[in-house]
Amino acid sequence: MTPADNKKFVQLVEAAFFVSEKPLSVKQLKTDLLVNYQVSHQQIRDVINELVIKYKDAGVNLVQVASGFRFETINALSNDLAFFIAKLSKEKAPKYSRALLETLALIAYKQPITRGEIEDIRGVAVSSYIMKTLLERNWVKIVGNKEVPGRPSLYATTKEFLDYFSLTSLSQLPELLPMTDLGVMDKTVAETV
Amino acid sequence: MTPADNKKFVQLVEAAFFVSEKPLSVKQLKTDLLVNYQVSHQQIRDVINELVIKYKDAGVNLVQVASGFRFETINALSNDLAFFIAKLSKEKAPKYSRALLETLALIAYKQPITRGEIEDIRGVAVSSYIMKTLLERNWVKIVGNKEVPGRPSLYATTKEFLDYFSLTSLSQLPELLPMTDLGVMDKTVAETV
Amino acid sequence: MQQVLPLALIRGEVIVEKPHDLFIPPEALEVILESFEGPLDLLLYLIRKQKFDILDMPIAPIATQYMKYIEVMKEIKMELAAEYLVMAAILMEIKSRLLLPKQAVEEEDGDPRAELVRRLQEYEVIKNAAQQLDQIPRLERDVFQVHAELAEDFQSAVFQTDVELHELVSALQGILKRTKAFEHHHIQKESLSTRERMALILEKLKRAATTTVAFVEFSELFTVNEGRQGVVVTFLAILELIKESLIECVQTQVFGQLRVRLPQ
Repeated sequence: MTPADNKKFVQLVEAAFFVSEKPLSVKQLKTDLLVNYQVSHQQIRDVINELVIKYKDAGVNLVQVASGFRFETINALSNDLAFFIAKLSKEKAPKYSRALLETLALIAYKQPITRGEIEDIRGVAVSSYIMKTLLERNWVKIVGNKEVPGRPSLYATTKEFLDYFSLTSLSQLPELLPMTDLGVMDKTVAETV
Repeated sequence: MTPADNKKFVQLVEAAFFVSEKPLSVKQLKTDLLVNYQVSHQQIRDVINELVIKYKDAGVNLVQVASGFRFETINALSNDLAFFIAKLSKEKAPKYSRALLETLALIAYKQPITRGEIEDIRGVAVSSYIMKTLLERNWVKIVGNKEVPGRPSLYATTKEFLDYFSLTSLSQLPELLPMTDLGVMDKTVAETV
Repeated sequence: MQQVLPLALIRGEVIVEKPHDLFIPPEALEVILESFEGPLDLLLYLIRKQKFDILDMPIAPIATQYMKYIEVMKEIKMELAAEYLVMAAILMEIKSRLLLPKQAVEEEDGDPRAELVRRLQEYEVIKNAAQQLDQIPRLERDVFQVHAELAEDFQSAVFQTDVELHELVSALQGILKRTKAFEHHHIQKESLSTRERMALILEKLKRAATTTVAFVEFSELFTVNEGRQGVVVTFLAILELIKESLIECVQTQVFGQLRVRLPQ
């Protein structure tokens, strides 16, 4: 192999590791990447070793795992990268649905409240997913059971909920306008009068 | 910064480029990755330059595109890697029709432009499928409405379009060829005379 | 630079010949429509490759020919075929005007072919631009995005979706508008502190329920250093809880301590 050929061979193996979603074995490199090149398994192993050494001090290392070799970030950077990735994915974090916000608002303002009561007020079923999200987020907790048939759980907000919204107590939640001020009652009152 | 700190700083930026799915800008590196480090924009730019040089001869290069920098495989390996990726994923690179490329070229060179204007120049209707593909791929976006009857949408290209074609700005697009003489006029004029 | 028109098979048999004018054999129409991006593209091809002369075009046969297309169009891409018809009409108009005495032509806005030629030139520029765009190295075809895996011990941090307080309030106001459940519930700050206290008391009783005692002394529910207001809030909370049958208040002996527990 000429030096130029050898350089391209190394570059190709290096690039292949970077584009592959999965670890690559020597055998796989030979059949899927280098099928048109006259290279032996040993030559491929030599190139891999060369790359392992080349990346020894880099932010990513070429490491061997069960099914072959792959590039992975070095352990020393894990904390910084965890923060970075969370930041990147945050931009993708979905907004909470209206149903979730309404459920949370009802728990905050009407606690302790059962899921059935929330459903009665909202007029629609509350999905288990919403309750799960709110519980996982530690914004609501179960504080007991209502002594009615089925003994449904009673939900209330947590200290974390207050902390998140920078409140010291629930009484700091904005006061809600009475119905009349929302213009809904006005009409009916006027009609009654 | 101590040499040890500096080494980690370089490694961190290097690793961040390898784990990010999108190009990263200096600003983004500062706010999302290095927020806890006392580094200036200039220091980040220096590290990027250092990495660009480090990878100059590798199978992957750190290159600048419209929305920042990213590692990509070198052009010289395109055939081998396209073959390799097709083998791994059983998927071929998407091929775009002439109709789509002409529509995209019109939006790129004549932006902002309406669909009607595209149709006038191409002499055929632009299929909704093409517009949908271009919008879904985030290569074009609607930037406003033209103040003519019907207020048609005005289309322009996006940063993602430039990123996809490894361009940093529209000015890097190939220059348009001058209009050529079609020979139609001369001949007939001569005949008429 | 010019793309060579692919000679095509129709239904596996017929080889389509390169068109020599704007006629297209009806049986080849579909193939032609696929080979060219439209009448401008076809015209450009004819001018470049076949030395097509707009002036030499015979009118009558074209008219007959194009009528046949209408039949074919019923089955295939009608819209696109219609554009070829429009182009044929334009060409015929140009030709008919050129056949008129020169003076009559000049009364109009110059050479009738100028507009068509301008359009053809403009289209050719874009056609070339598209070809060049196709040559630029691009992701997924020429260069590929790279990535490395995260270290084995990597533990992801999670950022949660942000919610603003006003979103919560407007969510509740949305419910208020929809339902009359709150008609008589003007939610006030005082009632909110009561409700908060209700939740706290319930939690306390729930903890007690897991012990052998199962109840809490009435007095234990009060925190004296909260002051009078705190005591009132607690008292209101207990009353509300009893009213809603969420707790029970029991007295085991006359004048004995009041005890509070969850309903048994």
